[in-house]
Amino acid sequence: MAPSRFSLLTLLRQAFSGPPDLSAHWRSPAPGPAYDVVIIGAGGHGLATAFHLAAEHGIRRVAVLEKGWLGGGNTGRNTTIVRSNYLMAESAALYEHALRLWEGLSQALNYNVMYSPRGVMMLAHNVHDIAVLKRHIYANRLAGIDNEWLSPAEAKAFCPPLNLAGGMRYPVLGAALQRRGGTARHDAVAWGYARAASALGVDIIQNCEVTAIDRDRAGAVSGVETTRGAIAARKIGVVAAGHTSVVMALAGLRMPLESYPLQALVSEPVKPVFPCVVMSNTIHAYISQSDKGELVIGAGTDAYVSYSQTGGLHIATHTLDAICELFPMFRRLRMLRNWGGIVDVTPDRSPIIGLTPVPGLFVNCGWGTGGFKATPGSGQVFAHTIATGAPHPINAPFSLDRFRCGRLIDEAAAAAVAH
Amino acid sequence: MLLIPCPYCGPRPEIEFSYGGEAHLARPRDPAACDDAAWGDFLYARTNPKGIHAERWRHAHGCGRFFNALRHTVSDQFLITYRIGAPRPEIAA
Amino acid sequence: MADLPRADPWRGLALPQLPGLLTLTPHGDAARLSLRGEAASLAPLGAALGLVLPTTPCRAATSGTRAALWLGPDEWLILTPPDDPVRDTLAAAIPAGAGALVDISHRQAALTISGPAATEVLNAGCPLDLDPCVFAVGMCTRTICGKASIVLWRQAMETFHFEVGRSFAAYAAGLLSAAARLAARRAG
Amino acid sequence: MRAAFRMPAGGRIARGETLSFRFDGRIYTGHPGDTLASALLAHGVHLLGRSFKYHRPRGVLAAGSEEPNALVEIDRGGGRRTPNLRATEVALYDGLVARSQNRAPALSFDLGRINDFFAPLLSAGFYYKTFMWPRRAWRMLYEPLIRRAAGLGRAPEAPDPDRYANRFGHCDVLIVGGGPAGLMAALAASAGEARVVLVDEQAACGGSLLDETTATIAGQPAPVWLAETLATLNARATVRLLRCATAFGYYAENFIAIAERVTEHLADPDPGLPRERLWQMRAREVVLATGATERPLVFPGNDRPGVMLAGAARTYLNRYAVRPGRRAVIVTACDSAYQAASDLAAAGVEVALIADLRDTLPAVASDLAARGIRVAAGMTVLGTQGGLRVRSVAVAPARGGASVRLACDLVLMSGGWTPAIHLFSQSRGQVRFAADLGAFIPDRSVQRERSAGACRGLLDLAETLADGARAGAAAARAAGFPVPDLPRPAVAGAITPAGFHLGLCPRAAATRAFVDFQNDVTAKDIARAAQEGFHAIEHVKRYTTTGMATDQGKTSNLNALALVAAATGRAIPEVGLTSFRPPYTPVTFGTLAGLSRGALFDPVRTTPIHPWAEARGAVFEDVGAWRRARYFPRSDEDMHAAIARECRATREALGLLDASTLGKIEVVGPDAAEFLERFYVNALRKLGIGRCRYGLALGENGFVRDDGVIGRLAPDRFHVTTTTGGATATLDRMEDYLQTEWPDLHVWLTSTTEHWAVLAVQGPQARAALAPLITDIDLAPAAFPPMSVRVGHILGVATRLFRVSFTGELGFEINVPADYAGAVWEAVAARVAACGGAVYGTEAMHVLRAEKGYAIIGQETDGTVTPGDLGLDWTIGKGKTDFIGKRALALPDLRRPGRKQLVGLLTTDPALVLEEGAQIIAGPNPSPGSTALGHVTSAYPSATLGRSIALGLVAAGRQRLGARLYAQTPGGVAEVDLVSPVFFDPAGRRIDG
Repeated sequence: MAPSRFSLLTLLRQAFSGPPDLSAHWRSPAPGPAYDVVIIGAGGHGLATAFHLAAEHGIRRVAVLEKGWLGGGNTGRNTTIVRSNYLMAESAALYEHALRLWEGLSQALNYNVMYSPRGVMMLAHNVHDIAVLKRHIYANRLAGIDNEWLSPAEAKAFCPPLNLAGGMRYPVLGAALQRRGGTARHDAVAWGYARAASALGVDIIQNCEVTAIDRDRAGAVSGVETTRGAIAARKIGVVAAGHTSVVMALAGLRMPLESYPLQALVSEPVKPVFPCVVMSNTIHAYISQSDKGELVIGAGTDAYVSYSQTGGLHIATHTLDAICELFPMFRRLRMLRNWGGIVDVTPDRSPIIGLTPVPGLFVNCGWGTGGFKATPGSGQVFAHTIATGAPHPINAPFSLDRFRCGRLIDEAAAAAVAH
Repeated sequence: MLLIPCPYCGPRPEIEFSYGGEAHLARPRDPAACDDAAWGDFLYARTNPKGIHAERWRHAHGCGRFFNALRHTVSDQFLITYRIGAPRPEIAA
Repeated sequence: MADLPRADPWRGLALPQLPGLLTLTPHGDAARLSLRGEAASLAPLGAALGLVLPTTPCRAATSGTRAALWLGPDEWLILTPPDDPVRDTLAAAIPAGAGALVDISHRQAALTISGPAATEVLNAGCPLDLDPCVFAVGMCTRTICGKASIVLWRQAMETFHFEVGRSFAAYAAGLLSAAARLAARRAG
Repeated sequence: MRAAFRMPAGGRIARGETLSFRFDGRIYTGHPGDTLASALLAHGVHLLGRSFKYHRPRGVLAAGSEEPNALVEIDRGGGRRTPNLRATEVALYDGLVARSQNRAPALSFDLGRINDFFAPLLSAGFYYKTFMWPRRAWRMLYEPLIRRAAGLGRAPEAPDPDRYANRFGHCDVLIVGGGPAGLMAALAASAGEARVVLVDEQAACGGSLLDETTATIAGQPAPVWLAETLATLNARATVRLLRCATAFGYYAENFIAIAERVTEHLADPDPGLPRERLWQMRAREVVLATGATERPLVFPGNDRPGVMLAGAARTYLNRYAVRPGRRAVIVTACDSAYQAASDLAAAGVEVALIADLRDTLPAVASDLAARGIRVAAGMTVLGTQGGLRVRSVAVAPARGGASVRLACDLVLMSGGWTPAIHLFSQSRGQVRFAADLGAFIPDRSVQRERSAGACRGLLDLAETLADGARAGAAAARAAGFPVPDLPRPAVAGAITPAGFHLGLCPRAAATRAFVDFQNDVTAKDIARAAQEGFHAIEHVKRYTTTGMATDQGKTSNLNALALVAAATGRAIPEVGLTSFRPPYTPVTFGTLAGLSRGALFDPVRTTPIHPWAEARGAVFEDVGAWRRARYFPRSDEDMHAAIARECRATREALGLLDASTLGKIEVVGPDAAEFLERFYVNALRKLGIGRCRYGLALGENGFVRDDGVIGRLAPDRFHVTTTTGGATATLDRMEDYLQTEWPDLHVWLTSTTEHWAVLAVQGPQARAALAPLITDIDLAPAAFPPMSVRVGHILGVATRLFRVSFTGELGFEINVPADYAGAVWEAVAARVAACGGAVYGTEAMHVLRAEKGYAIIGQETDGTVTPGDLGLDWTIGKGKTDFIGKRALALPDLRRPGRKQLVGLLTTDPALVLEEGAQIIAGPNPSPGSTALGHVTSAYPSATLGRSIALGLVAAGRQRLGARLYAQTPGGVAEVDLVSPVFFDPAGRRIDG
């Protein structure tokens, strides 16, 4: 169907094809006494895990425990970038797995997550950047992942606001473009998974903080204590993002994680002006435009470990001077909201998805600044890991013990690319 | 921007400092004597507490000295700073 | 020493001047020494300079054209005229193994910034409280100016000695010029 | 055009001067002191904008920064176009050009209005449930349509020519808000020596006092008291008044961000002035006197142009001398609306009815009744009628009974007042719900802060003034400045705004009863969200977008909370409060970026040789913050020709490179050798004086971090070089270990990177070229062997001369003090030319070292590479028990066979130059998803070898030497043979020169 053939009326006819359903998106049950699996953390990853446990592995006695409101952590605070053009084979496999799921997620969940493959463009500002990005492109090509090199002129054509004027401190020497990359509506991802999981029998229990992890004589997990009572379970999956260290400490584990505030901000809404996602790792700028019209801008993390969801002003100002340098016409736009999330960062900037030394305790964490894009894939492989007791081939390399044998997956060091 | 009490220069703005991560992780005297697990834990395992954190800071754009601090990771307030090598002070949350 | 002329790092850089408000003067052929070590053992060196090495944080001691700036508990910046013979005797004044003296004369470029607008211009990039009650005459410190690391020493109420890494001179000149341009005109 | 609604007298406008301005092309007039909103209202223009979703006609609701409706675009020309500005905040100047937004083709006739009729479709959350089929339609069809519909104003298309400034500030007492409480706080706090800063977002200080005509303070009319107070404050040297300045962010340790609008109100600003200035203010003590915002009532059609907050009407009347209408109906649950009614009536506006939602009328009602104004209790409002302007309003008894339609062109409403706790909440203070106000107020402060006046729920003027004085004095004392208590000023003639109503008006329908005006969120949307299971207020906010518009929900948040509470059968405190985030009002990107643009965005570091290279037409590249000469093309040369010539000259005769950016560290002290022994993998303890050694530094994870040359000048003194990029990090790591791990070592570090400029003289003629310039160093091979260092003079300048080579040729690196480097360079360059050599740049440097198989940190390494991977195991000191990274080298994965190792790669086509980053694969036709054996790290055409060369990291590369593999090319793959990485002079004889 050629878009041009659609009129507003056909749009409306389309719209009516699914009459609005006004029932509650998810049940809000009281905690049951026992479940087959307890997931700690009702963010996108936790809810996706629960959904796949129920949908693929037939494990429906699942509780997802959330100390606040579902999707209220990093799922609802990130800059919604989706891409899979990672350098390391292990990372690329994981994120590409997720990207393929993104492509059909709205239909799979019968919930419009507004996945919008508008293209993710990474800018090169110096000779070293060019080599790094081309290494990505070649590695991705080999892995069957789309990623292509654009000349400055091609980059400008793809993203007209780009500043190619001479005398720039950081000239644009080219760009790597993943056309299938883009954005999605972050809240809708949490809500869509919650709705679908709840429909399959998963209990989503909000305002329920885990205060202890119970162990049996053998040391295996036997359940959790919560602010809403004790819950028995032989399998516990921790998907607590920035609070993973806190939860794992309940099981006596010290994790290779540090939690940092990560800031993001949006401008006032304006008419469509920015067609894609642009990332510049050299000057730390990430920008796209939401369907509502806000420019969505990712800033950096604060330097220090913190659980406060407010970072320093200098982090935001540093990001905005970079944005204004790349896009000088945005200088007069105004920052509408600036917020922070708590990201859990591993030493090699790659996630941990798998088993722990405690029998029955599984963990999915360490996504750092890049977890949102992995949500569907992360949930699916983590569900597999919990259901079968062994990692899926895709998440096998992301084991906790890699930090003891030295088999790091150092995307950051290798690519000098934030993610 | 935090205001960090440098034990030498007094309270100074955060951008003058560099963060040194968790404190009291002394490098083993004889690394060869550590097994892989112990070494991995020394390198990578962190307390990462939600609460009082013992951490290292360096007044990089000031006096250049490293020092330890106890800071609450929710309020980000500094409770006390102390010399590198000194034991962690007892302090109520 | 050398037959060759010494280049001025500020040459060719526009430095702002605001009559009655702000004067920037390149601080020519300074000789700079980085002194590091335990203060207790370094008294002889101070004596050789004709001053007492400051041990109070962020304080400078001067003796005529010589100055010793406290930069850290084991670090001082020694400033002398380029041809000051004392420089050849200083190393010998350090007890064996008690410290390090390194010639960094060419590492930094210095300006004298003076005038009623000096603090306002500096505060465009420097986050310190430069109120004379807080950063008093005679105080000095390493700090930040914009995206450069600097050494700042208040020599008089409205006079600052400003040092920046040699390769940052152009940046510093640009930043101070921009700040001065704005300080020049007070908004209505 | 005549301003028909302007009063003949009164107000705070300068009538003497007339300003003309344009709105949607039409010319109007106003006066200094007007806002765009007041000037338009003076002309009877109420229709100022269109709403976000339904494109409903919208007018002016408020008079300040809380305005949700009246957003306009201001165009100052030359790229100075700003969208989404509030007409209520835009100070009028002569020639101002404003346009309405989000309408087509015209504000009065907007096709987007059709959305309103499809409101059922576009209700909250609708998007999530449809637009999913067919699968590609979202991206291809629906999203583009929705995006086009969304957004308010247009982003500017041209780069912003304006300047912005930054200022770090400090004070003892910062007072936010220049209303009655803030002014009293300033008076009290500045009675001593304390440095006091008073920040107010408006052009004039005074806050609610600017609207005050009836009240007296300390026996004087409020305006007189205000003028005298400001005069007193201005006279105090310790006080700084920041007007047009919005404190928008409250961060840790009393760090307050303030956006000061410097030229926005000027018709023809001095181009040298910044448009705005960011103040980053650190305050010992803070007084928040941010006032309160009036709440709308929620009923159908409460958004029509002509429906206004009662307090705003009073502002327009008293401050701007503008009658907001001819015939007003007032619906209120708060006493303050009576003051508005009284002032309007006095100004000749007919007040048709005051409909009070409360059952019992306040005392003040009788005064108005006495003046013949109809006042009714126990009423409600069911809706308004009208097109582009309200024509009538339907009111009825709250408990049932017939409704009546009252014709009017103005409906004033008041649902009570909401304390502005945004900054307090940002400071992480704890709030509590005050049932008597129907609002949240500050409870417990976390930082050194105190709230005063209306922002903590004290709405009575006398109370507010006294509270401000108390807070100001307390703040000054807490900051260490003794000040006396100020006497409590007597107040008369002011009405205390008691009473409120939250949520939907009784009997009113929820449809088109707007809560969030700008985002078109109705009471029905919120009820529906609750019905769909969104009970957490954050969920409701995100699902309906209430409170997420550019007004940040200043007028809507509490009504939204109340509606959720009602829909879920909970009390408001149980529903909770959405967190307040910076900024309080939107802040210009440019203001936040400040001075940091162009050359000031990031320092460009250059060496003392830079001017020479520039004069010779060098092509530069950025290496970290440094700008280095990449090559020196002659007029007829392209890049490759230039580099080939530079390489050939160096191999055949002589080359000269500016290597000044190399990091340099002077390591001094009795334990210096011991320290370096621990820091580097190499054996350095026994390094002879005058000798050098290549040094390799690892991280504790065993991976290569940096390398360089370590020269021993004396038993206790070393000259250590690092990579250009690794200079700072290496020095920092050294300090870290010395200060925190090995404090027992007596070693001191000093960076000399910028003190020493470095001239690398490389090639067979090196000795001959330098000999005439250096008198006191014996350059003879026996006296000055490779990997040694001498101290002497070149052209009379003190030098540290290293005999080192990064090219494989006979080579020297001349270290001279930076200020002399230019002159020395000129002389050496002349000698080089005389010897048939050439100056070369970083690109030739890369080629020359690659021909020798020398790895470059950051090119051959990427943070995952061990010394063994690089074939540098030989550098590791034999029998060393420990060094940084040694333990990790014993980890299983770092000893794993099959790790990627550095090899040479020769394409079977000698003309083909591979691309760096190309993957190495076993076969010509890799199946998708197959993994690589490695990748190309460096690739160049080599003039010396007359063919292309490449280096790469390949799994078990050293075992595969001689094997034929494949490397990716832009079009496909190319055959490559694995060879030793040393392409040139494998025996290494040339270094001996």
